[in-house]
Amino acid sequence: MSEPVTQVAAVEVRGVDKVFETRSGNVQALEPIDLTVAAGEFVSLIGPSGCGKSTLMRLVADLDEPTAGTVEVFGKTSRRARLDQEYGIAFQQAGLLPWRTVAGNVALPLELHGEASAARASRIAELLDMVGLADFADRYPDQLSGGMQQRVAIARALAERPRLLLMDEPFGALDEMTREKMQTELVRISAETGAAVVFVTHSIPEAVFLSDRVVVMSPRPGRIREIVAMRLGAEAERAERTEELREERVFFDMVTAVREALHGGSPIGTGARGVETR
Amino acid sequence: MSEPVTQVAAVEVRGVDKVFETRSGNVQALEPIDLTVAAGEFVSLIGPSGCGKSTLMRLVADLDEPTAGTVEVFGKTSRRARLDQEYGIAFQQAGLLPWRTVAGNVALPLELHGEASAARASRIAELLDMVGLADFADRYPDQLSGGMQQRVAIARALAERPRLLLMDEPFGALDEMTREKMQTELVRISAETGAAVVFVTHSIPEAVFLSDRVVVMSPRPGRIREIVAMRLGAEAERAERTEELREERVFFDMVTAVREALHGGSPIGTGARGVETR
Amino acid sequence: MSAGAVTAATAPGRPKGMGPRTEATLRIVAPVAVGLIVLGIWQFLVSVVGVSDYLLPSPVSIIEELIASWDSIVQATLITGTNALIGLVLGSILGILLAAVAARWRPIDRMSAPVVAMLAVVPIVALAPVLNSMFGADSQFGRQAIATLASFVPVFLNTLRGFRQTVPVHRDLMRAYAASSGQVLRTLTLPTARPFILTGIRIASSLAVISALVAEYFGGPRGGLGSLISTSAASSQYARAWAYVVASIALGLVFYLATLGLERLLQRHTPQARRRP
Amino acid sequence: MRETESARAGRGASAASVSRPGSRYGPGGPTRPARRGGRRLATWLWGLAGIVAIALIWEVYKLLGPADGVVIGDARVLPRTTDLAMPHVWDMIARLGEPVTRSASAQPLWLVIVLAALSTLGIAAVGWLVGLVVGVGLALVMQRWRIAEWGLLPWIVLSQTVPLIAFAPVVKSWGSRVEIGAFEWQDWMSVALIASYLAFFPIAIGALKGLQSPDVIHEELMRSYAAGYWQTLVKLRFPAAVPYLLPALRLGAANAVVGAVVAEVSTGLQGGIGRILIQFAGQASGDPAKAWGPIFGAVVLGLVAAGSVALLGVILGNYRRTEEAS
Amino acid sequence: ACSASGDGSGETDGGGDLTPVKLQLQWLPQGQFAGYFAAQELGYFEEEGLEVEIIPSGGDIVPQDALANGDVDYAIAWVPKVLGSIEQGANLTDIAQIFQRSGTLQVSWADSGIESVADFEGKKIGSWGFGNEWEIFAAMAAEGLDSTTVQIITQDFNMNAFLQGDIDAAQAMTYNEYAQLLEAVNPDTGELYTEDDFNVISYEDTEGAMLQDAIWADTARLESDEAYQDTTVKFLKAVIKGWVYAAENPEGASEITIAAGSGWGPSHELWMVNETNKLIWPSPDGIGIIDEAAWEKTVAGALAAVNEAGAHLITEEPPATAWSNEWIQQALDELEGEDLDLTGEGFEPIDVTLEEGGN
Ligand SMILES: Nc1ncnc2c1ncn2[C@@H]1O[C@H](COP(=O)(O)OP(=O)(O)OP(=O)(O)O)[C@@H](O)[C@H]1O
Ligand SMILES: Nc1ncnc2c1ncn2[C@@H]1O[C@H](COP(=O)(O)OP(=O)(O)OP(=O)(O)O)[C@@H](O)[C@H]1O
Ligand SMILES: Cc1ncc(C[n+]2csc(CCO)c2C)c(N)n1
Ligand SMILES: [Mg+2]
Ligand SMILES: [Mg+2]
Repeated sequence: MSEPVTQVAAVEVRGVDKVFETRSGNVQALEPIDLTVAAGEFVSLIGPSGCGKSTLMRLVADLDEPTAGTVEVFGKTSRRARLDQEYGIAFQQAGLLPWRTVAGNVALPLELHGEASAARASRIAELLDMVGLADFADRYPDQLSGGMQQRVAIARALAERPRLLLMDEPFGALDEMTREKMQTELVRISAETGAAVVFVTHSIPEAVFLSDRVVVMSPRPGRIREIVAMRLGAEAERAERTEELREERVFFDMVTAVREALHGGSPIGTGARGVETR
Repeated sequence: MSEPVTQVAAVEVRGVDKVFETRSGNVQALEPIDLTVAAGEFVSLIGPSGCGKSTLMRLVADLDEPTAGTVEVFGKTSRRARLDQEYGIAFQQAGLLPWRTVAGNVALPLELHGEASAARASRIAELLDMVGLADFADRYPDQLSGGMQQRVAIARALAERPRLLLMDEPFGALDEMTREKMQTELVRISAETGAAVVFVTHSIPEAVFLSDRVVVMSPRPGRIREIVAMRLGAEAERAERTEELREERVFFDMVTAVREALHGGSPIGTGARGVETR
Repeated sequence: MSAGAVTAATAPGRPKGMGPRTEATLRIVAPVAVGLIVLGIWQFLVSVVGVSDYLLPSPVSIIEELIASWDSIVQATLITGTNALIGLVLGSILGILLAAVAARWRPIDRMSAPVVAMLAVVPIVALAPVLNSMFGADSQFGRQAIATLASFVPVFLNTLRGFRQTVPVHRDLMRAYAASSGQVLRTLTLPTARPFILTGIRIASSLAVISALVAEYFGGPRGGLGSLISTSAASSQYARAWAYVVASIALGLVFYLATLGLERLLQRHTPQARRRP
Repeated sequence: MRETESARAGRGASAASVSRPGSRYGPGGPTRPARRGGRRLATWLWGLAGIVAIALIWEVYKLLGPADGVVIGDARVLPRTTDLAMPHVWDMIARLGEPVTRSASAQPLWLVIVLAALSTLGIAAVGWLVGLVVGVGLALVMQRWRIAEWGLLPWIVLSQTVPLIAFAPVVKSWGSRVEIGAFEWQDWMSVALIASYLAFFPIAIGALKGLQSPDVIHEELMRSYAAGYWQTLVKLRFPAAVPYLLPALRLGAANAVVGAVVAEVSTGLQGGIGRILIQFAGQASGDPAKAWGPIFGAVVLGLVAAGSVALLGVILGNYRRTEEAS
Repeated sequence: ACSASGDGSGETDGGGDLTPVKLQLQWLPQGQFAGYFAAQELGYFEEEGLEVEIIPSGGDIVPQDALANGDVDYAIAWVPKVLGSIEQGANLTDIAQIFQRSGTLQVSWADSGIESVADFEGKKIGSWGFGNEWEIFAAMAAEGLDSTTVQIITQDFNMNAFLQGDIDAAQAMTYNEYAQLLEAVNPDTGELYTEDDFNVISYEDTEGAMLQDAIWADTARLESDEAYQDTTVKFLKAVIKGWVYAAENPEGASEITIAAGSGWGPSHELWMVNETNKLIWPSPDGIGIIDEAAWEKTVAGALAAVNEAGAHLITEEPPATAWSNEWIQQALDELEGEDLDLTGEGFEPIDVTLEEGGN
């Protein structure tokens, strides 16, 4: 929101690969990946289940370490960036602490980093206002709907005004109608804050609606198959992505473009009866 | 599959309403509803969360009783139809018994209804073949992916060759790509068996892709707002709905039609910051 | 919960850089090492520091005593073990049956709640003398009754919980299949409750042994581990008393492992946490 | 059992929990207080009915059953019905109102039992506290270092198969040697120590489970906040452990009482319920009803101890929200 | 706990610091120990410059071990049990044999036909265990009976097992369990049982008789610790005075015991004091003097006894240090001048009527 948009890339992934050691042998989750996310840019990762979207995001967040390659966040190592709280993160499950109120949950990162209590209170009010939950500050997560919980999680991720937001299928557990509403909210919020976003999703329309660029990944071992730039982004400011867009021709075209990138040239027909990819 | 398609309606819902008595007062889940599903017809129910889709389906299945009105299934009371096993049913959660193998799960209804063991075995083989899981008969549910589990649940629902299939968001828990695959499968299977289907979903593209008619319901108390007939159904035989359809103009048009029915004339804009409808 | 499930759920907690093989080894080595260290310190205290062997016999002298009175130890272990086994079996059966009844009829559930709560807190020492009076001091039945009561409580509570674990989707399914209540019990309720029942039985197993043993302190035929521990201790034969204690620990361990094994055997296909392929 | 399935909460599980019907965000709390009060009363009444039913069964069996009980083969499967074996319910109750002995200074039996129970309660409470400290301490160590869990947990489980009663005299004897400055080991401390031996076990197991219970997602959230071990402990692990700790503490309280009574019997400590338990058991031949008094006392004591911990659960209600929701 | 090593200033008449002393009883407070409570209550210990703490024991406390471990200064215990402990390594000395006779009975129903130890064969014989069973085995050994020829049933704290027929012959102390029988209601008559209802075998009349309540002291300290020696004599003097008081004032001693925490009713307590007196008095050589013949008989019995698990109580003669009349004699001598009946010549038991329930 207030941070000046610097020219250094928000995320710089270079030659990162990841191998998990398991009881049944090694799993190559990612093959060397290169990806740059500019400051303020909205990038979605899409791909079949198990292709390594979450893994890639976790490497950026320094929740896991790459087997090879480097990850930089705003020019720092990912570890440094984590310690400096350069990013905010949200997962598919809202992951609210059930014993804390809405306000308490949003306050958590601020508390942990020793924010003074007065500053905290005003920041929380601001955040809850931003996600439209000002009236629910004293509710407990179990008293909220799924969509409201996710909004709290997003507010929490934004609490420390990060310049980068990492979101792993944050709307995956919501029903489609709530989901569309949340997408619209997210567009507004990310425009307001000016943060870069790395957004993992399974939904093509979602990726299309939200992103400046959509990174399409191939099945395991995860590679980047194609990066589809959204013409939407070029034509219109992100904040202007409204509900009407969803019914426009250009939207369907982009959806089709991503669909085809995803199916990667292979015939789309009913592969049928086959085993799932995961 | 082998049943002759009779002329009596598969489902006949007349003036059905439903009030739940709860501790905090009565909840009017459905306002009087009328709906007829023809034999062999594929009808989707769509509507915001809490609008009573599941409730309506449960009334048809005689898992709950209507407060008023009547439900007939193939001309019988819903209770009689349940006792006669006139329908097969599948839920959002596959609801497999975790201690039974894939084959054991599919066998469950047959066992319960005293099917002889030899006949059972051949029927199970047939069903697993139909859902493409012939090689997984001895696996346990926890060894399957979500999509495979749902296929087992569908095979189970089909076990007794019902002329009516009730499905409550059967693909709700799957990721979008698996989901599309399952939709294609379901189109094939329902064409093969010729069963009528009542299909609850949140997803407009899903409803559009699958259905002959889409029943759009309004928020609580649930009413039928509009029934959108799919021109797709008129133009093409259901079995011919292929992947390509998803990228065709007519598909997007139908999606838009249902979207608009769903939003029910109210301005689509960013209602934003408001409380969820449920 | 089975240890296996714990591992699966908390696998990420495995110390960094430790392979699965190392983990398997350490899981065995670590407890053995702890045991050896304790034994070592004990022996050191007795033989080097010189804590009187009279009060705290050294591990070595206990082992000697174990060998010396092997026959009578086996005899005593069998007596106590039989009582505990009978108690465990009876208590488990009673617990499961009563839980089934309580799960079926709400009034029974609500009425049994305080009674079970009371049974859960009654000290065996309090009950032993009156049970001996009620059932006769000349048979093992009083002890078996105590072991039964002790086993009953965890089995009942866990089973009752297990009977309540059926998920709505399964119940709906059964109703959709027009399944009879017997069929529901057989195909749904019992299998769902099984892990809970088995957990209850496992918890009960140690309790059964310890209560059968403690009950021997309070009357009845002699010959079991409890009475021999007390007799040996009363005549200051502490090494022998400890040998009987060791036997009773072993007995408790056998019961625990047997029920754990039973659990593993019957639960081979319990869904584990979904492991990534 | 269950938590393992939800630990990795697949999309299915989480979606299910989100769309579960119910008054999750209705006004106020989950249920209205008046209703809740009414239900609590009903619970008590049913419970009372259960106890009355037991008393009735007792009396009916006593009336109809053979004096020497029902013997099948060698085993007496149903008890004797003599006054010696099964005193009348009303005799047991009436006895509570009478003085302990004919001695002029004798207090009524119930008062003696209450005083003894209070004394035992105090000792058990100390034992419980020690058990709490030790149990939670062990759990912390085991949670922090997996190797410690592997090394210690089997022994902790094994420790409960040790016939504690065999050690009461040893504990008492060792204790009597402890004398540090003005501090002198008292006999009641031996009893409290034995009580803590029984109490620590469920607490250690429950606390370990609880400390390990936070979802992976919450642990990673803390990591993403660069929160240290202690911060994670205070903000995440302890709160998340509450639903596991409470039943463990309740069990621990019941165990502490049982342990205290056993140890009192064993060491002959004066003043507690264990002491009058053996004393009155010795008088049961001539005064059968009297022996039941301390038994009831011990049961009530256990219930009071467990109940006080349940009270703790009410205070910590906010930490149990997930528990109530499921 | 090693507190008797006072600074020696604890003179008899010196009103200064009292020497702390711990005495371990072998059971809960009751008339069996009336003399000690009397000495306490009547200030006899204090007069000797001692501050005595009387420690009762419970189910599992072994008094001689508490003494051997140095937890206490003196302990009351049965001779055969301590002989076993001595063989295991305890270093203890019997310094005063308070009970001159065995008070153990084996009680059976009058019509049971069990009239002597020889009749035990094949019967269910009750015993408390905890080392109280050696007299039975010794008596049986004298009759040529092996301990495996009977079924030993552990009695709990009361006589119900006997009253309900689980046991053919129950172990009973004259002063306690026998009274419990006489306090119980006979369901056939609605009245209390009477002595006529029972056959009573007294071990005193058998080869199995063993010496019971004795005061034990730490042998090593007796040899080397002068303060302890001094305290021992003073302690014994006070104890003697206590027991003499109990002999002459059973009612008073009974009340003192009740006040000291015995849970028994007045009639039972009085019975117990009275019966205990009968085990002590008369003491021809003076109270507490160990009769060598009785000692030898105890040792012989202990050597002969084998329990049902095949274990021996002792396998060899106890050391000479196991008993000594030195201290009790000195105490008796010092009390000589005072007007005390130290031999119980004039002792007359009283008649006690037991009431229902021992209350
Ligand atoms: N901790 C782990 N140990 C072993 N294998 C792992 C681990 N985490 C992920 N994997 C494997 O790495 C691959 C990529 O997993 P990842 O979770 O990144 O996929 P994803 O694209 O996020 O899938 P989804 O869409 O289902 O969330 C998968 O095959 C997975 O099984
Ligand atoms: N057993 C019940 N008791 C009380 N209220 C109920 C019950 N079942 C459903 N309801 C209420 O009835 C309404 C309709 O619920 P229903 O489950 O049919 O909605 P739905 O359209 O299936 O929603 P979703 O899309 O979330 O599955 C909701 O408001 C719900 O809270
Ligand atoms: C359970 C039990 N019962 C009896 C005794 C032994 N005991 C100690 S004093 C005494 C005399 C009668 O009261 C007896 C028999 C014991 N130690 N434990
Ligand atoms: Mg993922
Ligand atoms: Mg629904």
